[in-house]
Amino acid sequence: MEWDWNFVWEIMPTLLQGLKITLLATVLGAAVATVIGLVFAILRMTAPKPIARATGFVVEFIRGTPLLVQLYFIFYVLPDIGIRLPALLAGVIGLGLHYGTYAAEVYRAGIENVPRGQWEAAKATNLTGRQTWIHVVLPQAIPPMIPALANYLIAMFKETPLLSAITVLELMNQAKSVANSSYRYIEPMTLVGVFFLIMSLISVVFLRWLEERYARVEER
Amino acid sequence: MAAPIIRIDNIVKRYGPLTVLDGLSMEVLPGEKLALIGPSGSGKTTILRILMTLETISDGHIEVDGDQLYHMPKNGGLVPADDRHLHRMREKIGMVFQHFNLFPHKCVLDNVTLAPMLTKGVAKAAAEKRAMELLDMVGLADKAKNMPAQLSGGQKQRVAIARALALSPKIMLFDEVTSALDPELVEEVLNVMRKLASETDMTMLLVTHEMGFAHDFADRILFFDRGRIVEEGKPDEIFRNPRQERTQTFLRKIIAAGHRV
Amino acid sequence: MAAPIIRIDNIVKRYGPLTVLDGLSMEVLPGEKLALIGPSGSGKTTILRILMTLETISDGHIEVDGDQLYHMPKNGGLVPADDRHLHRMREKIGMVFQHFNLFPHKCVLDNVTLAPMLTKGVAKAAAEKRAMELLDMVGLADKAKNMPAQLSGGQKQRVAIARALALSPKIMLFDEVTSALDPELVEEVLNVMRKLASETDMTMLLVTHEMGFAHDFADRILFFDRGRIVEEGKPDEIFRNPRQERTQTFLRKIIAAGHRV
Amino acid sequence: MEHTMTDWSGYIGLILQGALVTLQLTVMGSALALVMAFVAGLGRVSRFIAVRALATTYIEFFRGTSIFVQLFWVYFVLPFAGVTLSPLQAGVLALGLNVGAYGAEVVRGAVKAIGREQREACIALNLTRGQAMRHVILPQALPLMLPTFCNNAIELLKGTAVVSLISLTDMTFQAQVVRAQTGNTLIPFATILVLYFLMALAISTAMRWLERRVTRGLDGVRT
Amino acid sequence: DDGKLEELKGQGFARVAIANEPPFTAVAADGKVSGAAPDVAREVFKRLGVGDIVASISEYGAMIPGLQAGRHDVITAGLFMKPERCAAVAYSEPILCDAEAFALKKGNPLGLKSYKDIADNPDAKIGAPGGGTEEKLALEAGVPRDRVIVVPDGQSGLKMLQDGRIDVYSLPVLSINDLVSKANDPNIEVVAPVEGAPVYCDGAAFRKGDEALRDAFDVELAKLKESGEFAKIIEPYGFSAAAAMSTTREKLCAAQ
Ligand SMILES: Nc1ncnc2c1ncn2[C@@H]1O[C@H](COP(=O)(O)OP(=O)(O)OP(=O)(O)O)[C@@H](O)[C@H]1O
Ligand SMILES: Nc1ncnc2c1ncn2[C@@H]1O[C@H](COP(=O)(O)OP(=O)(O)OP(=O)(O)O)[C@@H](O)[C@H]1O
Ligand SMILES: [Mg+2]
Ligand SMILES: [Mg+2]
Repeated sequence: MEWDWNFVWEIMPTLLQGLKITLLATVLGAAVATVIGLVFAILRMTAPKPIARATGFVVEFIRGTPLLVQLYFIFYVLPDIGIRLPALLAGVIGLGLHYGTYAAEVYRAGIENVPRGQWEAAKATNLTGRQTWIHVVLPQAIPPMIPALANYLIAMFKETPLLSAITVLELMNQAKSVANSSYRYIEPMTLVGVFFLIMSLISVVFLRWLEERYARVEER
Repeated sequence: MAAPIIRIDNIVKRYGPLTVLDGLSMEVLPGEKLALIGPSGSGKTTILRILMTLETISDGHIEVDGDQLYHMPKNGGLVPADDRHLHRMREKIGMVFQHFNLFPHKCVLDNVTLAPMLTKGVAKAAAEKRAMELLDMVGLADKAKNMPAQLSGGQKQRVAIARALALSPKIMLFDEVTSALDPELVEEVLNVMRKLASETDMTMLLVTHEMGFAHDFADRILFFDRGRIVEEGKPDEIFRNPRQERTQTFLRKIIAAGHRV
Repeated sequence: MAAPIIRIDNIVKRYGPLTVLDGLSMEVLPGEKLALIGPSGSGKTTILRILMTLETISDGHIEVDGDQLYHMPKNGGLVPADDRHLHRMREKIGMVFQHFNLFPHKCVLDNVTLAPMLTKGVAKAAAEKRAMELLDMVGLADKAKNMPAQLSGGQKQRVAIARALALSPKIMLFDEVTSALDPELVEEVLNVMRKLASETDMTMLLVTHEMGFAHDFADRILFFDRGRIVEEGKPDEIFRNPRQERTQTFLRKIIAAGHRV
Repeated sequence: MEHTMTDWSGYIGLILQGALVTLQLTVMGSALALVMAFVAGLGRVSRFIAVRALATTYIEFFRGTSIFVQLFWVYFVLPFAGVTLSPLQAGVLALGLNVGAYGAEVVRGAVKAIGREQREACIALNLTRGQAMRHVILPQALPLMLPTFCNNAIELLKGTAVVSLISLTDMTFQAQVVRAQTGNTLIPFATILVLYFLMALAISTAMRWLERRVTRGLDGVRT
Repeated sequence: DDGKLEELKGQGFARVAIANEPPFTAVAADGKVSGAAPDVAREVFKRLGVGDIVASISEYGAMIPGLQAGRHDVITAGLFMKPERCAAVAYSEPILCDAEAFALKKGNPLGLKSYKDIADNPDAKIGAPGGGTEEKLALEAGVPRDRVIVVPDGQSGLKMLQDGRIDVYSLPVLSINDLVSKANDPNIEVVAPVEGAPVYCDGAAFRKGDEALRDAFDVELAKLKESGEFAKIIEPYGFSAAAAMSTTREKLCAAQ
């Protein structure tokens, strides 16, 4: 099989269409993960014991099982109990839930990394619990989290091909569809690899920048 | 003689199996300057942290300025204090830590104004005016807009003192406030504390390994060992004629290590 | 008079735009005990680190025991030293750090025997015998099987000294070896160093803020400021009659902070 | 659905066969990943620029392109270059190389985290770089790596689900087969969810045990 | 030359790609692979002197690349012959023939009888396997891409139909019948055959270059057809032997 540049230009628009959906799913998934992660983290750290433990179990369960199977579940099993989500929405929820469990760990680590002395200084200056969170802990906890969260954003981006299992026409699915109807596989699949590599190299630069920007908070 | 401002009655502090304070009692008079000295691990920090309500106590009672610290009256009896009670009691007490614990994301001025504005509802302008006075007092008025990371250790600690003073507590607790500092920077902090001791009638409790400073600063010295007060008295008594053997050994070692008394 | 064992010739050390050592020259005689004192940031640590080849130098030459440290002869000229040359030169020098830097995953005995066994191929039994002698010398023979985490700071530092001695270097460098210790523990380390100074003819360079100890320990004191040697002389001269204004101010501050001279 | 007497015990047996394949992939993939993690991770901190560049290229390439594309290449494109691997080999290779790239960063991070002070102590004791790495740095870095390695192993376990792309009869694939044959979605998928979770649990339990072993004696050093 | 056949004889088995789609393929609870396509392949190979087949289930999309990459020796999966495919692989003579069918909601609310009907109804969404014949037929009839949903497998397609995510699910008649009978859902009905859609036949697909093996296969296949064995194998699964025997590769590959 030989590489055919004409074919490459022919399929480019279709693949770019797929890339658009991939990016959309990533952005929406990230938004869901950010919020759900915070909910998980707060439940685990502050809720009454039984709820905290139950949340812990759910988080561990989601983290321990493949996203692919979870997507099947959301898309094909949930309708049995009357929840019928459009494919993209189901995908976004799946991604969000799965990566939310990772985000929760980042939040927890970020908050635990605020030195105990800061909590104590807040107490010694008689701040209330709420004031301590808002004025002392979160402003210090969030910036160092940002690179780690961005890391998961990139990981999520690379897992979007799973959405093809639930009929979302993202990049990988478009490529497969193109390949199937033309019986040429190497070009579309290689292009997908190249797209991923380009996006990921861009994001590496972006990450370095984030890390530098936010790692300096302490020394400022 | 005035009534004690702090009355510690038979308190016990345990960490798991380890008993750190074992039925400790002591009293502090209003305006008194007290130095707590003793070997490492003897419980000096613990007693300050308990007074600042950073720990809980396993047993006993503490009265601060006429009110119970860890308890509050209810239906004629005493019950464990709730958050509101603790919050009210903490108004009377301020603390300066060994590692400063400044808020690194806020400038010097904001470090000092944050608590008055949030806990006492002081207006921003008033809080900043008072903060500038205090920063001036500790010699750092020109650093008001700096971030803590831009300061030397000694400067940080002076800001921390100003921050604690901004709430005008009746009692100030100092836990080894110079021991994380380069030797050259120790003096600037001690100077601020000398000024504070001579110019205000605040009650002060000081934990230190600077025997010379303890001697000059304190009205009374408490020597701790293994969670108990082994010996107490005026500085001259303790340093020149310690009665207890434990105190003698401790002081001998400290002196041999090159500290002036 | 014997030839110098260390000859530092006009070295320059820069960190980016910052020049830390600016054309420093000095000589050390075999067996000499030298104390380096001076304010924070003056370059004391830097010079020790350079001698230990933990840094590179920006310019200048250093001769140790007759050989160039950072250069080696090649084709009649001098070229930058390669790893093998540095490896050979490091045999002559040992260093003890402020934070001990023991290997936390190895027991005390293994900490001491590791380097002799690996770098000199000493047999295990012989290395252990020598290690036990050294541990005995620093008073820790009974802790040989303990892990570093189970030791106090003073004990850790004594192990670190034994570890450095195990390689029998001609020159020992000590960088503020007591300043990370609780005051009570300082003395046990200084005692070991006193013994070392009096019993061996090793050349020793000591950076310290313990003026009293520097006075007793050193044959000669170098006072550093901003990367230069401002003043040098016998301990009594420096401490009793410092000629330079900078030295006087420094010593005054240190003394005010409660250190004995 | 009740009209056929579905032989569930038989179909669950099929899923268990798939579980065995998943297990094989996980174990062998982890082994390869571990080797690659150390090779590339130490390569990243090498003082030779060529070695560093090689390691960096490997890491960025495998972290950058998606595992799907990598599997596709290993399975469908590599044969054109004359390398034909069995599905299991292809799966192990792709997963191992992919996860190894992530592991390499863990190794590098842990080695770096064993701070300057320990390195300097090694120089002062005149150890060579190799000796320092082997006797001082790695033994301390290992406990730091383990928790992340545990996560990576679980990621790899989950990644095995995508090998159904290359017709490897892993657990997810078998569940699909059972689903097609029985017309039932819930039972096969619920079964494999539980199985995956149990395997993940086994990995983290084993890692915790290992962690306790390698950190013995270090207690109280790292705060 | 017969190198490939000798090679298969030597190793004693042929590697066959099959689909996860009854009744073309069936997997028993004990894991044994049967179904019309593998059964025929097994029998022909046996006669060729290749003792057994090793069947591996594959996605439709992965079959041809797998064949090209030498992962399988042959595909027997209901991969219908079409001119473009004939260009990509070397087909045997026809084996399994089937028309296209629709599964849709009881009463066919949108009145869909052909791919053209779907194209004309802007609300109608069709599900079909990615890269399959049905997807292509729908696209060729003018159904826009965003109304042709690529469905990973039969059960998923049926489920999506039941859940109202698609209005039509299109597969060969026998596949649809098998799916619908397994689902036993009174709300689903079948339209078969689809109007205007041709009858398609699959063949065993070999790699380009393995024509010798393909020819040998054809010889034994023809004998099998003649003896009546062929009908015995495929008719229990619902396929018509007569249909396969009434057409040829040449016709099917030329058809447009
Ligand atoms: N959070 C804790 N958990 C367990 N033990 C603790 C804790 N905090 C303190 N301790 C123990 O309590 C004892 C007293 O500690 P404390 O910090 O009060 O001593 P100290 O007199 O301040 O010593 P130093 O001079 O070293 O600061 C010590 O044995 C210490 O190990
Ligand atoms: N790695 C480095 N990068 C940049 N600057 C450095 C570095 N190490 C040291 N310096 C700077 O070099 C100067 C000299 O430092 P050095 O540690 O030698 O001082 P010192 O005399 O040992 O001080 P101290 O008494 O505080 O230990 C300081 O200004 C310091 O900030
Ligand atoms: Mg203390
Ligand atoms: Mg220094």
